[in-house]
Amino acid sequence: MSRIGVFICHCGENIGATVNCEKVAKTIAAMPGVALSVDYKYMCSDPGQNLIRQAIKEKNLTGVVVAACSPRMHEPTFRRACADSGLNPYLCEMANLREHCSWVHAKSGATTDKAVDLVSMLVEKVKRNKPLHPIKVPVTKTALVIGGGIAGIQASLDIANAGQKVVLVEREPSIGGHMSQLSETFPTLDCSQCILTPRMVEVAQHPNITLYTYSEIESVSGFIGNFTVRIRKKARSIDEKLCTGCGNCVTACPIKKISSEFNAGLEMRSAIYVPFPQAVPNKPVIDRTRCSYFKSGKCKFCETKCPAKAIRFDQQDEIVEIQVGAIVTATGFNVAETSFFPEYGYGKYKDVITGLQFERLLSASGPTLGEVKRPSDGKVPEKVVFIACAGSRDPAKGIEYCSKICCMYTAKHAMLYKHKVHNGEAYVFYMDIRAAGKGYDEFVRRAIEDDHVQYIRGRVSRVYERNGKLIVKGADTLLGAQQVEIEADLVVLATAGISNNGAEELAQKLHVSYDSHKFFSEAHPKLRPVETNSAGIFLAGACQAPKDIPESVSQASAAASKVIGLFSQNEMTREPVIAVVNRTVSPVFSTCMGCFMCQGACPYNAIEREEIKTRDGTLIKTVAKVNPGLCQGCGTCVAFCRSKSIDLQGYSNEQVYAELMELLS
Amino acid sequence: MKLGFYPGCSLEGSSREYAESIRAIAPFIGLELEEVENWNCCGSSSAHAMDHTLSLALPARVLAQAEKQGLHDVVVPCAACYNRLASTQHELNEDRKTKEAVVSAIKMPYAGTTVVQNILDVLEQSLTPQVTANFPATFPYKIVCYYGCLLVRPPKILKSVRYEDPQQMDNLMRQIGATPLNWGMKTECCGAGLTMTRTDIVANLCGTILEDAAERGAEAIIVACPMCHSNLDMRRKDTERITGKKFTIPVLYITQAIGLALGLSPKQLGLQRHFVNVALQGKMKFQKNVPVGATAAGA
Amino acid sequence: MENTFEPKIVAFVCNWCTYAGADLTGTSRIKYATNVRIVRFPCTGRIDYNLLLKAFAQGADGVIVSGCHPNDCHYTSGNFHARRRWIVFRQMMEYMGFDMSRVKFSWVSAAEGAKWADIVNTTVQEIRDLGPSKEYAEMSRLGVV
Amino acid sequence: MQVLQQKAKELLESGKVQVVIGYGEGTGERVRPLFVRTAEEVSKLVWDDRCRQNLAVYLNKPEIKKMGMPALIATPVVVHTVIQLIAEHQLKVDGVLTLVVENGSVKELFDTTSLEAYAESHPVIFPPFVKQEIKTIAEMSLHERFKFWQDEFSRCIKCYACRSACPLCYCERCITDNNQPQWISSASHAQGNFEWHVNRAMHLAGRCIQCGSCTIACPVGIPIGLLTIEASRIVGTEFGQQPGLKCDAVPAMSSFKVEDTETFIK
Amino acid sequence: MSIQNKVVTHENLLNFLGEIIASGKELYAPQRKGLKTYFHPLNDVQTIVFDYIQTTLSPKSLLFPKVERLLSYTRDGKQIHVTDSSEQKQAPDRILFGSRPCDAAGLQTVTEFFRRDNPDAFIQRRQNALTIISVSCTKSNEYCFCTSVGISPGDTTGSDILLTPIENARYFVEAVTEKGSLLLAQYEKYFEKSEAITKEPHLVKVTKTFSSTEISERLTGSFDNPIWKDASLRCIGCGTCAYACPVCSCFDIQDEGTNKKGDRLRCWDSCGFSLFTLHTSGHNPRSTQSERWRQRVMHKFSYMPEQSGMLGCVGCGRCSMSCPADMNLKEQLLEIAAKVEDV
Repeated sequence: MSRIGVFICHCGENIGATVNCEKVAKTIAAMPGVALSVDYKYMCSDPGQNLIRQAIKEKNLTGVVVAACSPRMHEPTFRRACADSGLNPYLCEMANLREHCSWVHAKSGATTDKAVDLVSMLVEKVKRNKPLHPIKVPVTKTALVIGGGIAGIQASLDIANAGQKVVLVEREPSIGGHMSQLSETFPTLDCSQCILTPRMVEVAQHPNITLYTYSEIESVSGFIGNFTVRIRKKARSIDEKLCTGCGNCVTACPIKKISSEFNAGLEMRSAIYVPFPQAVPNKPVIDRTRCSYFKSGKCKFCETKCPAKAIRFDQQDEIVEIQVGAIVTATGFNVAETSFFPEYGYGKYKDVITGLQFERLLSASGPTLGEVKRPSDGKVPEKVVFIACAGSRDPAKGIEYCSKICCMYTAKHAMLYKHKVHNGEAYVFYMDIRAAGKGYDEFVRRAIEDDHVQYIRGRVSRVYERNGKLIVKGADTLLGAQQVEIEADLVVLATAGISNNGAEELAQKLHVSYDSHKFFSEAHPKLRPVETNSAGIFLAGACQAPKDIPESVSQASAAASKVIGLFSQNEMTREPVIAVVNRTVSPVFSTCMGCFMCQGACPYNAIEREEIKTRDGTLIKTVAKVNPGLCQGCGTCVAFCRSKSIDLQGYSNEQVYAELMELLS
Repeated sequence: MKLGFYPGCSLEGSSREYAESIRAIAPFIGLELEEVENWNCCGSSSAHAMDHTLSLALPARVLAQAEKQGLHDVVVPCAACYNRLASTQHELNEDRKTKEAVVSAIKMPYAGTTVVQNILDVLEQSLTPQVTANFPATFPYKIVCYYGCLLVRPPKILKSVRYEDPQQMDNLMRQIGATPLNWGMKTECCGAGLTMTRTDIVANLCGTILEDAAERGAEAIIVACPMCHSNLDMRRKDTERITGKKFTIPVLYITQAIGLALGLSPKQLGLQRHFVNVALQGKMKFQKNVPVGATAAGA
Repeated sequence: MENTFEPKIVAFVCNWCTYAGADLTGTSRIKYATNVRIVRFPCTGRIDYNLLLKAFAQGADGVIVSGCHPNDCHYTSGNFHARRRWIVFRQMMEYMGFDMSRVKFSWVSAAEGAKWADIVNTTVQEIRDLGPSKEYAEMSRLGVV
Repeated sequence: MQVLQQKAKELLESGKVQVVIGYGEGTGERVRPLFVRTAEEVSKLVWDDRCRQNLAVYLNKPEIKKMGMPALIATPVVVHTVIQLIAEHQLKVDGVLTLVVENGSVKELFDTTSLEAYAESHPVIFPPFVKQEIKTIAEMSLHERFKFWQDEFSRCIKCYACRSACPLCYCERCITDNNQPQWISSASHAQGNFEWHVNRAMHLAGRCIQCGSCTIACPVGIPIGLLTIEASRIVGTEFGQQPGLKCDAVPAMSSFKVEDTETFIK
Repeated sequence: MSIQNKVVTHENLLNFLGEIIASGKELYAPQRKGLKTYFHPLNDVQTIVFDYIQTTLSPKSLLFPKVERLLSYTRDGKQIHVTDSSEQKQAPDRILFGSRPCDAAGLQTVTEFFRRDNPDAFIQRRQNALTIISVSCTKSNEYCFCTSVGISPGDTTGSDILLTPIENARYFVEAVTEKGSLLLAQYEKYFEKSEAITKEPHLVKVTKTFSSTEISERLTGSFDNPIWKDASLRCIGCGTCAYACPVCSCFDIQDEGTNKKGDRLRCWDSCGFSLFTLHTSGHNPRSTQSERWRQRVMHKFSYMPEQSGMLGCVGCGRCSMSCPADMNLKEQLLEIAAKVEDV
């Protein structure tokens, strides 16, 4: 026979004003199984909670019902009080007499009757509660970071510095991401190489970080704390241990005509190349699609020239399988190509370039060693027109969002251009300047006032080439939409920030949801910005949406702190409100018939198949099994199951049925 | 290839030479044109300014007429008519209610099966390399192709590719020996309908186009739309008066250029109707004593 | 006071949206009829249609089923499964002659406190007009000698 | 008939199958399920339009499973049933050899493609009397329908012949046998009968192949097949999904489309 | 009291029954519903059906209903109030018309069955208030085998009055029991006196196919005989045969209720169900269908005769007629008689 303690709270006047608490306590006392039914002014106060603790000990209660405010408010408080005195916290339930009764009804008999009903409902439920214990899921204390840009680097360093193991996987031959392509960074104009390269070296040398560059994620399976990841280490055709990075092979390579991805197509590279001087690891890679040995079997110049004999033409891709406890996706973003814009010549004009290409022109290690020269004829442009919002905020082009960073880097480009070409004229066509960061607006004001960059508020309708000049036709809306025509030498488009190629395939491998622009979706935009709907997988940087370096770094540290939090204990504990498939003795073993409709319905892929075999291995039946690590306790499968073989702890069929019967009898 | 032919008002009026040149070159490039019987005005710009259903009913009646005649494909040389007919067909296919209203208005069965052909598409299909190979002459001039607006817009409905920098006319001209120049003004506005009410605007816009073409060294501007031709050619006096600049560059329909390459006489192509004298520097290389029309019969 | 019929109504609600919405109705002190008793579920996906049958067999006069708006579900798809289930159940019950106008379905988010009060009041009024649900409850006892 | 017997003989003798599940002569005019295991018994196999009971119900019976690889003589609806059972992981594709009689010859359906092709080309057609019954009920008012079904259910004795005859009702412990909580009163009073038939219809929504075995099996002649036909009609019209056509089909009721539309949720 | 012999014309019979209805007594008679006939309360004599062989379900439910309330309780606070339905004194008077001799014999067996050890008040009370007017069989079908189980188409056991249809639409009336003759006395006017008439010529000939005693002997040793496996291959384990049978009397007690009120119900149950013998431990002594089919046959033809001398079957053939898998009991019994050698 259950011995339940019922505690009716007055909540000062909030409940007592309209509900006759004494009458409720008296009526409930008569219920079978109720050992104690008292009312008290403030149940959540210390004396109130002590009342519960003493009652549990004195009356050795088997269940507690606290009739007070909303369980969303104080359920943890009262459950902790019960746990303190040895009663399993999940044997304590709350009846919501305040928000759902006293506050919303006038003082009347009906209100008190409703209160009695609500409390008796919970008493019947508690009679059928089972003691539950938080689920313990072992956690592998290694983190996987996908993407070696600044976000990936920051997250890896934070986690590694917290003493945990990290595996960093980067698709390109070197880490660094887009930041390594930048010249200087707003708003402080410190050179990106100076602040990034030390971090890259720190990653390469950090004892806790295993770095896989020129590698991709092949497959991800498992769940939070227990992911199995298979990484494809693409063959570099180099023996990394022997190679000293001397670079002879690069100079020897006869194939020079490959457009360099790092220099955004403004410069050529050879078939065997190191993406950029400060690359980490500073080892070359053979681009097998263009290397003539791989295409026609001839050449091998690099092999002859290599002093360390490190060239390995027969090297094969390698699949590495690792166990990780958490995954941070930091795969970054991309910028739209100029060919994306019909009105600016479909990418036909050489001197219409993207912001990233202009960065390479400004960069000291760039194709023009930092001097601003036109890609077409190498001349120093006298007039440069920067077009902001090229593609962004343009529903007709399918990109309705703002890419957030273009206003700032356009101002930077104009400022740096004026520093390098004093008598040059810089024009910026903009719609609105979005410089909301710390020191951002001052930076833009400096560009306008000190460096005399001409900001024209209006859109550019067309750019076309006329005898060597680029005619930029636009409008100046602040001068009454007057037509403006500038004969520019160079046009820089601040093109839209779009998702990185391959983002969709990676999201599908990780079972992470993504939006229509293929940016990864965060669990909650405001409250869980660095988590995803899949437990144990976190987001950092521009893979979630275009953002600048300060934000990417702070997101990276946030994601890292989530991982470090997860790894702080050996086992991860989770609310035991999960579904369980019943098990009985042989020969039935479980009433589940293995139709697996539940498996299809589970949004968290938490339902697996368990094969029940005899000792000699013959299969008896395949039944469903819930993975406690993944199940979030929504209960959809429980209402689905035709044979009622699966039940939800905390909201079991019996409890819910009893609540309803009590309400209506 | 048998095609329906819908001239529209301008090809019977101010741009008669466009129709004459089409009819002249048709047999040489394997086209057999059958005019749509008792066709009516396509409604052009005035109709849809006043009454939307009327602006749909007029072109719908033309299409219904073509269907009655069993013409599956109908070529519509004038860009404005082409735009009206294609847009109407598209809208009626999309919206069942309007279609019923229009069908009851024109009191004729309308299935919307006719394919409205753009003149450039037709020329592209018929001017195959084998056909142009035995053209008696060439059109060896540096030219710029001016597409205007209605030939390529709205891109979704007319399914036009590279609507900012079209290449169809350039390719056609290249096939008959011309050298099309890379030109930014292909789809720049010529002022279109403002020619009557705001001639000054048309003059300025056309002025920029003509000036840019001349500066590039183009010897002629090739067009495929009566409105573009009238603004660039017929308005030449006003353009020169208002801009204060002299422009001698001639404006030719693409069909006239093809006609010249076929060795047809300027008279047959209606060149004499132009306001700007088509005084090309006689570089036309003729293969001597080749009777006109003889080669085409063999094509 | 003429004894108006006071219907007995049960509400099956999801914890993350409608239950929180009802909490908001409370904190905003919006008054509504006392006839409804709320039963809490983690998600609308957890609400079993058999509960509806049992409620009416035990003499309930009306039932409200409410949960998160589409795409709001805390568990991403619980409400979609529930919607599909109710589409079939509703038509099935009407095919068997059960008057489904006594069952109200709604989406109430955690921010729609006023909407919850409004749903309760209108439902109570509608069920009061329909009168007590005698037909099904009486039917339930037939057949026992 | 002979063609079928010949095929059964071949299969048994070649050892390809160990038992042929078909129809044999029964009492009076009736036919009864027959389990032929030796070549001699094939002569007892019968095949004519009296053979309507869905024999797929025997595929999961332990006694039959022990016999080894079965061949199942199938009417079109039985082929749909086999596909649906495969889709619900109750049957392996190579766990049964389905035999269909098509214009005088016997075809073996042994893999997903042959099964699905046959199912695609043989949709379910209701016998005229069923169409008539569907029509009469559709024309009834809500109250008349309640009266009609209450009257029919009053004869139900909860013998569960409908459940046992249905190949898709394969649960070892049915929801009716679940007593904590007792979702469906097991007594056959009006409430117990109503709750049972609602649950049977809901459990077969989007799964029922409409083979009519339940109506045939009901000893007191309640037209219960109409309930599952209606349930599948609702799923068909609302979600456009038909059971028994694809071996890898995702059951309609355990999936959803974001764009499912309804008018009653305010 | 010697059996008084009477004769009644068909027309008078209907008036007799009509008057009983008019007197307010409940009268159950066979009536048509779709293709099947059922015992249903009669309110218009025209709806009585005469040309049937057996009704779909047996009249057993008049004594042993499919759902019966044994007791009900209500609770108010700590107070619990129980009303025991068995203390109800009188059951309403009821008359069953149109039962066949095998049905009547079946009712007799059920009454005997519930009278053993501690008699069942419910069944006993209903039996006292029930008057059974049976009609002998003039037709039979391939399912009937009453003669093989010691009953005949004109048997009077279990009936209060037995009518045997004779020529020109008249019935030969035998008042078998005191209750029967009392009823006849009440409605004297409809019945004319007549001397004894031999019934045989009017009755249908049902050939005796096996001897039940021989079957019982054969069965005693055949518990582990393999024939049960093949015999029950096609049985799908539903409860139709048990519920249609006039003799089957197994029942299950179901408590339905909440904290405040509830009932204890007695409902039919069938040994054919797989969960009939499931133990709470999970063990099921009769887990396969062949064991359950064996239990059904052995109980009726071996265990009952041993324990109470009564056969558990009256040969009405309802179980075979309503079985979805055509498990023909007569055929099975003949097989047993043939295959199982003598003990």
